[in-house]
Amino acid sequence: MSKVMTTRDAVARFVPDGASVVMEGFTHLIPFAVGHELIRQRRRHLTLIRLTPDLLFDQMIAAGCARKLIFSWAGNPGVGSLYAFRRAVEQGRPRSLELEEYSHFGLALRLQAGAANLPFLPTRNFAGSDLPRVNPNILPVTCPFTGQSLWAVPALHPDVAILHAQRADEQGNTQVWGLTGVLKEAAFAARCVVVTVEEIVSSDLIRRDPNRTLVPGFRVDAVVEEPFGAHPSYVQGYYDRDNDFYRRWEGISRTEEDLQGYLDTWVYGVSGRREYVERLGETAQRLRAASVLCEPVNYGY
Amino acid sequence: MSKVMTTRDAVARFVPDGASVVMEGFTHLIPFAVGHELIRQRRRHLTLIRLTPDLLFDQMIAAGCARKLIFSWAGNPGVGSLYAFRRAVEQGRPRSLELEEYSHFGLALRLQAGAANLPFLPTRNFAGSDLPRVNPNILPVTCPFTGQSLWAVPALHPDVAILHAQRADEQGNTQVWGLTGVLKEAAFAARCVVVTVEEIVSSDLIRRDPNRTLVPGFRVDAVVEEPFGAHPSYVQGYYDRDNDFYRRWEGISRTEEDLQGYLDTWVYGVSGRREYVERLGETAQRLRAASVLCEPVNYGY
Amino acid sequence: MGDYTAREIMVTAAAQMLQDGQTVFVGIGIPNLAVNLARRTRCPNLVLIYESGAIGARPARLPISIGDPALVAGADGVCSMPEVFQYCLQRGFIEVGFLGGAQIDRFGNLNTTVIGDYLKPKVRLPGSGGACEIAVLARKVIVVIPHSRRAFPERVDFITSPGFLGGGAERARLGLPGGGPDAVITDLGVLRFDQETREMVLASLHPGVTLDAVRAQTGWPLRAASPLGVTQPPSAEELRVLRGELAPSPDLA
Amino acid sequence: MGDYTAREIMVTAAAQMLQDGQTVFVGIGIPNLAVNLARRTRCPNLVLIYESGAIGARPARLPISIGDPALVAGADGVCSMPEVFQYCLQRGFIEVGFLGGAQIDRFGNLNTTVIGDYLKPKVRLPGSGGACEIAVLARKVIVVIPHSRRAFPERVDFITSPGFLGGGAERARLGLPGGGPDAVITDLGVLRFDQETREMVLASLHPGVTLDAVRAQTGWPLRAASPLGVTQPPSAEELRVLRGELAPSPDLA
Repeated sequence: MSKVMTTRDAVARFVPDGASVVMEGFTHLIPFAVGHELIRQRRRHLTLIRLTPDLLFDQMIAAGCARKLIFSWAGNPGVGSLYAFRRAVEQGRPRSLELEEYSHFGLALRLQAGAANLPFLPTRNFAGSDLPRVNPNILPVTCPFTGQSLWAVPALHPDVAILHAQRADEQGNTQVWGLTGVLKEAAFAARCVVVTVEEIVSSDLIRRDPNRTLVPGFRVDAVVEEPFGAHPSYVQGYYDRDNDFYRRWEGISRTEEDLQGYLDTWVYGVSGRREYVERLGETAQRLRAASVLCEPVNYGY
Repeated sequence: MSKVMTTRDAVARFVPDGASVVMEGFTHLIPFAVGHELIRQRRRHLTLIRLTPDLLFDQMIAAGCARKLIFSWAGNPGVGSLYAFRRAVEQGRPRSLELEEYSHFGLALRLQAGAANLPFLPTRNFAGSDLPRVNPNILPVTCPFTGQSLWAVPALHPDVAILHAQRADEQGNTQVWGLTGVLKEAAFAARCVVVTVEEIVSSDLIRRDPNRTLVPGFRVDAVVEEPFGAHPSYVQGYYDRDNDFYRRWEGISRTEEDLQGYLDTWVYGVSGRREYVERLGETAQRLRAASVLCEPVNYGY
Repeated sequence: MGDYTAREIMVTAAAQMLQDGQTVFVGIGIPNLAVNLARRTRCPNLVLIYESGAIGARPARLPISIGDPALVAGADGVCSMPEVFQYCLQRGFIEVGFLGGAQIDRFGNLNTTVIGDYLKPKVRLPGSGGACEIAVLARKVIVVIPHSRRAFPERVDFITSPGFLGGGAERARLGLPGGGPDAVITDLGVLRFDQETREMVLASLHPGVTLDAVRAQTGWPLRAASPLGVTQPPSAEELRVLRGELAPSPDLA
Repeated sequence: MGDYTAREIMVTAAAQMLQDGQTVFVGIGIPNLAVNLARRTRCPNLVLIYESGAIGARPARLPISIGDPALVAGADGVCSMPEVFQYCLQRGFIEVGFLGGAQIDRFGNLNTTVIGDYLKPKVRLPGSGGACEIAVLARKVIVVIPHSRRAFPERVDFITSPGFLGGGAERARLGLPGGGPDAVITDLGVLRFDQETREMVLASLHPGVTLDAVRAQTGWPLRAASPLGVTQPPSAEELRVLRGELAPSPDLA
């Protein structure tokens, strides 16, 4: 039961216009390859879900893919603004963007509630913040034991979760190390799951270290081998974050024209991730990870 | 800031009479070395907490350590009964035992609520079961979004969590592979944490594979190197479960005399785990794990 | 009966209820044998999930407990128990859950808690373990339990794991997410549940067993389907696997 | 000022508020520098926790983001984000959390969401990220923010991260678990909070800065402690580390 397919086919099959799509990875493992394919296939009216919209959603917003954004921090970390996001919110360009806003904890909890199939989860967060005032999805709940008032958020069940990972086997058993963010919660909360990986590996390799499996195969609908699929984000053990590109985005995204020029060259102007990586040329070489191996552990008994 | 000490000192310092003590490990990693030390130090009036009381609590109940048991499945898996537990419940011998009973999910959720410092957590479980009828700690809660009625359990904050693991460094950064059960939840729910390990290793070894760390050092109060500290339970990669002993327990525990004889020889009759392992002799050799190593992964960037 | 034991036909009858590719929550004892038999014969892509957290287990030896190290080595993955219960079971991903028990009643409610009064029990049983949540949350449940009048009372002393409760629509009315018991496999036959009343109905007799023999071991006037089937006996292949690879290991003999 | 920049004294003033062995929740920018400076000087046993899930991080290079791979390599451990927020922060294990913001008001409430009206913002800021939960749940909070009239209004446009709200006992009355803001470090001085009214009070001036200069950049009549202290300037050792190991890496120049 191989689930292997191309990014193009996975997007065509699992992400229709109007879908709600969670694309996770906290700084690490951001699924840019799939984001660019969504732009190329001119997907429209998407509800985009990410804790940190990042350059990925800035590009998708500029390309007109998004109707609504569910998020908790919209900036270019350590650099500045996401200008396409700001143009959409402040000026309605290229179109207006509906916002549904949480803190990281709040949005992570919505995904956790979704993964657990609970209609809500409680938190001690939010008291005193204006966030519940502007978001009707943050409501009070009373503890049945203590009578204490807490806040609650509802489950989130995106139509699709799109994740990038280090490796998976053909059945979709997906292994991740380094930061895991809310990847597991996103995968279990969603109705279907598309995983792109740096390498498709043998099931034997996966099964020799089952504790590294973050998402089991029964939860995965499509697996795509897409090396460098997270660039300009990073993959621990494979390549570093392209911090230089993140810094240059501040300039690129400032005007609609420059951003469009970027999309023309790097998204519409390539057929897929392989051509994108070729165009990156020696930048890709420069970002290659050093080898810092851990020690193997024994699973014998 | 080394936290290394002996089992004797850790028990003397962190487990007073009357304490509530969670000793976790689901089949895997059951902390028998500390359990035996608690018996030797004649701890009394403990509230013992485990999903599966297992032979460990059967011995502690027989030795008179327990006032109350919080649990979800009290049997000898695949073999039969825990007779000391049954004598206490059915005949009040050697003393009566207060029971507070959940399902695995319910008790795991109490520990998760404790770890998250929430007064309660909701679940779709329990509807139609008689468990809420006999346990006032399972109460209905209403979802503030859907109006749906669910069940809830309150947080559990044991005074001490006692865990066994494969390895830790001197600061208590504790790594586990194989089954992890509710070890993490128990560690974060408790007020203090005692960890025994097969090996105290260098911090460097730990830090070369940070994703294997289940409990970070800041959560740990005492670290003890106690090889074979989980026997007759098992440690993945170190030694197999002593299934033969589990089967023999059916006979040993059937009468108070035989059980007392066991305690005299194997608990009161040894000064600590080292002597216990010596007495095990070639059984310990027979249980040694085969070498089935995983592949190392790269943490470079 | 033929050239097999009552235990063996319970195992094969349970194994035959599985379909390849299903996600199955496995308990110890006969369910464990049944699922591992099915995986080695008709259903190589069965996903075995144990409440201990082993996901996609492929035990190289027959596990004596659901926390056996052989369930981890070679598995697809490992989850914490809160994740297994919430992300797998409560999320609705478990297609089949197996249960056993000391008592089952005519509406499929199971007791593994006490015989007698809860506060003054005649016999204290192990309790729920993961049974209550499997009964409430799995998409469907298969029960494996030897037939006896003591095990099949009109009403169980304690509902550890709800079946159809008082019958009819009561389970649905209480909003239990899972579908409830689908079949009960005993050493005498296979029972199903009436779609309306949710009462247990004998669906098939094991070869050589009579309806009267089953009724004599059942604590209420048991209905029987008509026509009443005969359970398919273990195949030679099934017996070969059961007595070979799945035989208890020497240290468990 | 002496032989250091305004940014450098902000970093060292923040670093000096930490005690060895504390568990600290770290953000990007100046807090990141301050914590890594403290770890390399007075506080080798500081436990650095990043909302990204890195626990006990020892970054070999200055991380540009809180999800940098250098935070994982060599760390004590890695958690998922739900675990960081629930098991670390909500559980009360974070002793010090750092926050910044676009605006802070006289009771230490912070805004990182919008300038102007929420639905028709003049400037759309990034939003909360982890700030709201740090403000609510950390045992104490240290704020680092450059001083300007725009950044220090009488009232913030939006309370992303609650400080003492309307002042007095309001924070305690609402049941916020964390202790709230303990200090505010700006490029002009260090401010603390009155234990009764919870109003921000100037505690020390950076060397060479006047009280009038601070008041001119503050949007309400700012009270000053008496005697008014002088912030300890960066030491030679601190400057050496800041300009050496903690200088931005070449690709960030």
